Amino acid sequence: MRTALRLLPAGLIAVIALAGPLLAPSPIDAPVAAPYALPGPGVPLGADELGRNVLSRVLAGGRELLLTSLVVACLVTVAAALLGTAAALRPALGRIVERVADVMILLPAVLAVLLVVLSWQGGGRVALVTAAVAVGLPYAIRVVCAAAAPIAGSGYVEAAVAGGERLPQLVWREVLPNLRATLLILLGLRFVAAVYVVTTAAFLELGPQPPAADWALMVRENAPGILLNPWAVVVPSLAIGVLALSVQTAAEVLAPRSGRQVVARL
Amino acid sequence: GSGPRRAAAGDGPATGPPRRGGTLRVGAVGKASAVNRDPHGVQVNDSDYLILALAHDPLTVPGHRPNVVPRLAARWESDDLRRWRFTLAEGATFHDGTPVTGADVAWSLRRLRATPAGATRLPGIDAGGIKADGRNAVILTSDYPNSEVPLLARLTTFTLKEDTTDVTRAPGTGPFRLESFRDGNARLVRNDAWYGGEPPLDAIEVRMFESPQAMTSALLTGQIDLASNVGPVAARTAEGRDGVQVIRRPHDMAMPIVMRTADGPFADERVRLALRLAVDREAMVRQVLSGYGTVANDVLGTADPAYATGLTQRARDLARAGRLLDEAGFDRRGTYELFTTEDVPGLAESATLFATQMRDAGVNVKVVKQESAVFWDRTWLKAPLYTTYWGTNDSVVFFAGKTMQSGTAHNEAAWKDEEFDRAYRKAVGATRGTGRATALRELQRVEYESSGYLLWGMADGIDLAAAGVGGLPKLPGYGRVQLERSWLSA
Amino acid sequence: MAERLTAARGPAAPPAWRAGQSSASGPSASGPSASGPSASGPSASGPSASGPSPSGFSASRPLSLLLRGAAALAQRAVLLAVLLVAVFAAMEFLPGDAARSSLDRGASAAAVAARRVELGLDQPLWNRLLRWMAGLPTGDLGVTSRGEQVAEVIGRHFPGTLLLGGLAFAVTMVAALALAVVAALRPSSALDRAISGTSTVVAALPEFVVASVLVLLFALWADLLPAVTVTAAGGGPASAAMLVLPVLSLAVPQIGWNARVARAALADECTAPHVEAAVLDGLPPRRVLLRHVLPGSLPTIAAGAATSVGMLLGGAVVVETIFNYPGVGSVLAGAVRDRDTPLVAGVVMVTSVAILAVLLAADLVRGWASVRRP
Amino acid sequence: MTPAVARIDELVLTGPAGGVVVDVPAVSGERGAVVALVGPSGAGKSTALRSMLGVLPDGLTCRAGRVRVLEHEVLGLDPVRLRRLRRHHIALVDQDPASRLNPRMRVRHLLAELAARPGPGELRRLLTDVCLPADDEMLARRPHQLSGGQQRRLALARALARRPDLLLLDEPTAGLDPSLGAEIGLLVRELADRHDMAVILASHDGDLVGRIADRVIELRIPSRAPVPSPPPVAVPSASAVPLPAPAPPTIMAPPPPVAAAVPPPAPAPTPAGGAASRAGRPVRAAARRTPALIMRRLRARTGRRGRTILHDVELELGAGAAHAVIGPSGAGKTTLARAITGLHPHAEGVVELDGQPLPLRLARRTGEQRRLIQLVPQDPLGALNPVRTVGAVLARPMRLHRRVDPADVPSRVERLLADVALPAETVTRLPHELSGGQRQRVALARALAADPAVLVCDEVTSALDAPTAQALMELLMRLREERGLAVVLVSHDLDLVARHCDTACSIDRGRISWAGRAGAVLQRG
Ligand SMILES: Nc1ncnc2c1ncn2[C@@H]1O[C@H](COP(=O)(O)OP(=O)(O)OP(=O)(O)O)[C@@H](O)[C@H]1O
Ligand SMILES: Nc1ncnc2c1ncn2[C@@H]1O[C@H](COP(=O)(O)OP(=O)(O)OP(=O)(O)O)[C@@H](O)[C@H]1O
Ligand SMILES: [Mg+2]
Ligand SMILES: [Mg+2]
Ligand code: NI
Repeated sequence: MRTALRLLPAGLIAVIALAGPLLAPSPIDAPVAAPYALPGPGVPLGADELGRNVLSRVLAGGRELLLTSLVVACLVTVAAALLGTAAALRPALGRIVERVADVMILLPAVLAVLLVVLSWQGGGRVALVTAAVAVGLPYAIRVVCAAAAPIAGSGYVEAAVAGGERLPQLVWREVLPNLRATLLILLGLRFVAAVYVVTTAAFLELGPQPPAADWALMVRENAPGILLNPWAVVVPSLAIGVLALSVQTAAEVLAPRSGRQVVARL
Repeated sequence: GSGPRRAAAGDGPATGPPRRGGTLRVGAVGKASAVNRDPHGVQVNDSDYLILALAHDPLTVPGHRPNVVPRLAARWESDDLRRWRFTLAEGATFHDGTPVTGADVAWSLRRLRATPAGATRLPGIDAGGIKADGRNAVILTSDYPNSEVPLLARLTTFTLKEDTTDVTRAPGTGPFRLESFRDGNARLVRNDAWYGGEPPLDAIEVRMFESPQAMTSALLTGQIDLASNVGPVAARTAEGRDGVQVIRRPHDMAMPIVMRTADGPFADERVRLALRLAVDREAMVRQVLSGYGTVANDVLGTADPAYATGLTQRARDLARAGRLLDEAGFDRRGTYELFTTEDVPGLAESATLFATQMRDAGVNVKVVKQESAVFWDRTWLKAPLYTTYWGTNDSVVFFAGKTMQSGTAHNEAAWKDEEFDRAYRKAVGATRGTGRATALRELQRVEYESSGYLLWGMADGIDLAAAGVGGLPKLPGYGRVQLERSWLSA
Repeated sequence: MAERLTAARGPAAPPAWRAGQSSASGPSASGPSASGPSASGPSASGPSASGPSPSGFSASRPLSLLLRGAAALAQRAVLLAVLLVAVFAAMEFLPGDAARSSLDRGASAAAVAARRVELGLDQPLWNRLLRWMAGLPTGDLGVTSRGEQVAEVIGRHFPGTLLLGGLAFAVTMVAALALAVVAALRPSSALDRAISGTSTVVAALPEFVVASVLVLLFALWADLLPAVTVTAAGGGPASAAMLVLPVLSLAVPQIGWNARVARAALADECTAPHVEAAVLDGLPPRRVLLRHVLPGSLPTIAAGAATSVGMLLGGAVVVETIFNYPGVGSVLAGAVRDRDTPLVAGVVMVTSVAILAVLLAADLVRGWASVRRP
Repeated sequence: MTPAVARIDELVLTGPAGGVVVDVPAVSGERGAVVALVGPSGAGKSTALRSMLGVLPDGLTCRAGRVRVLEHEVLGLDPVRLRRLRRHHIALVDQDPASRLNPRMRVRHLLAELAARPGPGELRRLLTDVCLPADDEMLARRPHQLSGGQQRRLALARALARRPDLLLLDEPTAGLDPSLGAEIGLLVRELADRHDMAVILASHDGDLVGRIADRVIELRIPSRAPVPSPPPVAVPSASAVPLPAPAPPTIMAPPPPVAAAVPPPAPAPTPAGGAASRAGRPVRAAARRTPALIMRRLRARTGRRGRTILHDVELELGAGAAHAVIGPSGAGKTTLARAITGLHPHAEGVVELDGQPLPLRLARRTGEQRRLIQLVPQDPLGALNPVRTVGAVLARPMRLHRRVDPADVPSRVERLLADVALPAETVTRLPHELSGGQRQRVALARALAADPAVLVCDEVTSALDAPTAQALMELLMRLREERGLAVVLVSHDLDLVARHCDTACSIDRGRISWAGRAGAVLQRG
């Protein structure tokens, strides 16, 4: 019951994101008011750069973003969790993984996204997802690696090694379950970061193309008019934030509770 | 529609006689990575051009009517439209006091001609065709009769001393003298000895801004006095604020849609006409430009005194557009990509709205936004449907020669039309008079009927200024840099 | 109660707690002697009771540290080289080239070709790369497509970014740690939830939204702070107040991100038995947090911080543009747009060095905090 | 009589299912008195001690609980006062000190942060009190650079550092050799006598309890949770060892304060001779074959260029044989055990298993080689993954090494639990929900689940009461007989060693100082 309650906001935002296009009061690409008109009758959130209904576009703009970013976030988190812990367990492998990751951290995101998406002509969403994963992975690996290092040195991992466990089992059974909090946060943050990359791609004219409504794209397109109609920027931004928040809560609620809790209040 | 209200009533331009003195802080857009201080180089940055234009003089400058007025060249004449003689202004000197000679001008023009884009800047004029004529004149010889040579001498015909090596520190001839320069920001002080008469301002400080938004914020918080070319969104933001004037310079920018005529889905003249009839020009101006613009009629060069006002203004006629498409056998099931880029504000938006409007005519247009470098490399001059823009509103003939006559390298729509070419040749080859007027009318009629351009409107140039600034330029395009008569009230 | 204790065992109490017992041998043949040698040095020599121990691990320490440092540096240099090769290749991949973008759009094909030759773009990639790299040791980073010395361009712009990024980084770390610690002190309280929620949402806000809102609030409405940066004659911002908004815009999303990471790392570490022990020992919460929880979660926090540096420098591109801040971020954006490979590579190189330094620091923190078994 | 510093009037905890898990009888401790809690493993000794700090195991519900410490009702005391109480007046030395010492802090800081007057002199005094060398090198070490016994003593020193009014000791002598245990006993007695502390300790070390306790309180496992008796083992005499009959809480008469003068009560009825004769058979059986495990010139260092902590140790062990390793704390027993298992990274020498040379680095050993030698580590809490249930922990080696038909795994797990005398419901527990002795047995069961050829036990009975320890030994005996399991038993419990092992060696400062028949260890003193 309490679980259901905590999941409610996440469910709600997911429903809005997925079914939003059906709820939109007016078509997403037809101008209905002056550009950047302030909220008024018929346009509760005002109008965007072309005078289109911000509410309609907000309702319509979550689906693609939600799905793309979710896929990216999950891929990055899972891959980083596996690679990062493996790296922590096997110093030799770890050095290679970390050095590769380091190189990629140094590469500015803009350049990385450009490279992947432009060299993969016609890759579309897949190319974007690939780029986002490539950009996000090194960061995530570093965090996981750092978090896993103390556990890799713990007595129970040693015992498992002595018991004959191989790397995959060590990763999967011994280390990962102990990184629950860090991994869940990572998932949420990777989601946010994925949104970021999608926005960056939009910045490079590589992401969703107009007139598609997309929260990330809206934030960017309407930025010049933020002083005229702040809602056109703030609402999609908040939608992204709330979405990230609910992804996070959902992950926390749904993931199995295990392990000892914080034993005593500090 | 909801047209823009006029500039805030209480804060009109400063009135009264020009006052001498004061330092004007001007903002201009520019990228730190693209700063270029060579007067004959490629000026991507507004800020660089502004600085150069204040410190150096071109031979001629844009005007209202006529659209070419004297500057360093006091007058010009030609008998055959091939051999043009430009006489320099009386008393023109460099900032170091030495007089400007015909040799200096000729050397500078040859230097300009030798740059990679020289051939398009001075079309038809070879280095050999540039000669000093006495102490204070220069002669330009064109390969063909060209009445537009004075017009070509606008903008970048900056004069340096003969055999200058360090162009960034070379003295100019302009109304202001460069005092300091750093990273695109400059301070210029009055040139008391300027041949055009002493400018009222003591000094001008040019500040480079990465984006129009930053520039607008700076103006609104009083960090600068003049923000040049900020765009309609900034204008609306500034409207109604105390102490800010909004200056509109009509016919500043053309953002036509190019339909490829040589081949592809738009090769049929009827299809092109259909699209021109399907677009809702009023809505485009209202939504894309926030009303800061005027409806146009598919002919480029709207600010030209010779612009054909006689042609009927096209308006939306979906029924006729549909009929035309049917006649042409246009495939309405196909999806047509409209390429665009975000180089200038409003360009991508115009494409988006255009695509929406085309749906009403049953044409599926899909907007593809491209990064600037990709756009210019892959799309421009090649794609069947794309947006383009021309920032300086030059003359009808200029556009015809540069982008439409069959021989030009920059024929954006790959348009070839015998009739048009003939009219063009007649127009450039004709001296002022009725022959030229008829040719120009003919040229614009053909362009109106069958060129590859869909010009739905013209964007206003918009500057913001603090209330106390007077004498600001009103001309479109690069006319905005003429700050030598501006002044500050106390 | 403590007072009473102190009184009872005041200076009057015998100084040695186990008075008289330490010398008693009694039945304990192995008492002190059993533990004595275990502490003595490399001794095969016998039961030397105590004294300084010239054991291996303390003697060669400085030298091995130095060697390790050198090795780490060399490794980083190789990384950097790999990256630069990647950047060169990446730029090659992109459509368009510097020749075209440094010319008017009207330039003819012949002019473009001539310009390509002039910029050396007609040379194969490897040639250009090697030539560029050969100049590195002398500090020659090549020439931009507009003919300026890359090193000069960067020299003019990088200090600004370093200042901006450094300040933002400092603000980020202080704020994020403070928030995480405050939240961790009261786990699953309303405050904890509020901090976690806000930081997630804030982390999702793009810099330019934060920047625009800040400008709106503090510059346009309240008129407290300058909206944009005006460059002083020296090249830096004209006043310190001009730094406030850019630093905040950069830091706010990163604070959100780091607060989350730090909070999670603290939560994971809080489950460790030794933390429980510290709590049961009655140590003050702050001490438990700082001495027992934080060191264990420091590697994760440091990793988060290290990744933040990359994002801060990335965010600088946007923030510098919005605030017109004179920095290298806007140069990079323009250079990518113009396909100006030497400039891009140069900027990437200096930012990489900055990032690498922080990554190295993060690695050191991890090495320090990791517990290696004997 | 002085008023009680601490008293538990009642403490009844119930499990999730509602059954009573812990039922602590009345306990009280006064200044100057040493009170001992005894009872079988899992009876609630540790729980009782921890309750005096105001903590109850999470997952259990408190049905009735009244615990007063220094005029404070500690259960539900407000956090600030509770903290102050813990900081200044109560100190607990936990049962598994290894995991409870911050691995990133040096001895110096571990002591100083709790010391009432943290000066260098005080720190040294503390170390001397617990028989640790009081030199700078020791102060600069981190917990993982200490042996198990040293860690325990460090934890004790930490507790003493704040000079508490109430000292709670959970198995203070577990893992310490007898003489050191006696030394610690003396220290505890003296703390009570001279410093007027109230000491409550939980211990299964009858010797210690007999010598120092003023009062003994026996806890028992609530009847709801009967401990399965170990299944009848093949050796007939083994079944004769009865499990302790639950006895009512007894308060014994306080023994005279000079504890050392009292002869230790004989803990087990079995005569030592019987054990020797039983142990005789496997030795003879093994002698015919090549020895299962051979070690030659085994050396170990603390680091690649570190100090040598094992010098040329030699060992030979036949299949089915049991070899004991004894020696003072910090001698190198654990290091030896770990080196055999391949866990000590800086070891050199020769190890052979069944005539095959065995790499000394674990990474070079094959899965099968790893299975064949299993270690039960000294710190069971640290060696059990905090998020995996007992059931999962035990089932894993069976599945991993495919020694058991997958369908049979659950039943085998159940059998294994019964073997080590743990109730079947333990399968769903997590490590921190177990008592110290239960954890130790889980760790043993895990090692056995792999069906090894050589079992290396590092202090496996240190947290167990004598009958349970006895039962475990019987189990090992049975396995030695049935499967030819060879056992290396690191222990300080000389009785146990004498009764259950064939041969023994003593390690001192990293060298074998003595080797011979196990029966002889008692005579050696
Ligand atoms: N990394 C290390 N650095 C320094 N000394 C170490 C290190 N590891 C172990 N030692 C020392 O090596 C000695 C042997 O340790 P070991 O754990 O083998 O002792 P033990 O015989 O098992 O003692 P106990 O009975 O107390 O468990 C101890 O004196 C210990 O302090
Ligand atoms: N969180 C928990 N959930 C369920 N049962 C628990 C929990 N914590 C402890 N127990 C159970 O409570 C009982 C008492 O545990 P406690 O640790 O007090 O035993 P003990 O007397 O110290 O035993 P030992 O001598 O083995 O250390 C055990 O049966 C244990 O399994
Ligand atoms: Mg216990
Ligand atoms: Mg040991
Ligand atoms: Ni007190």
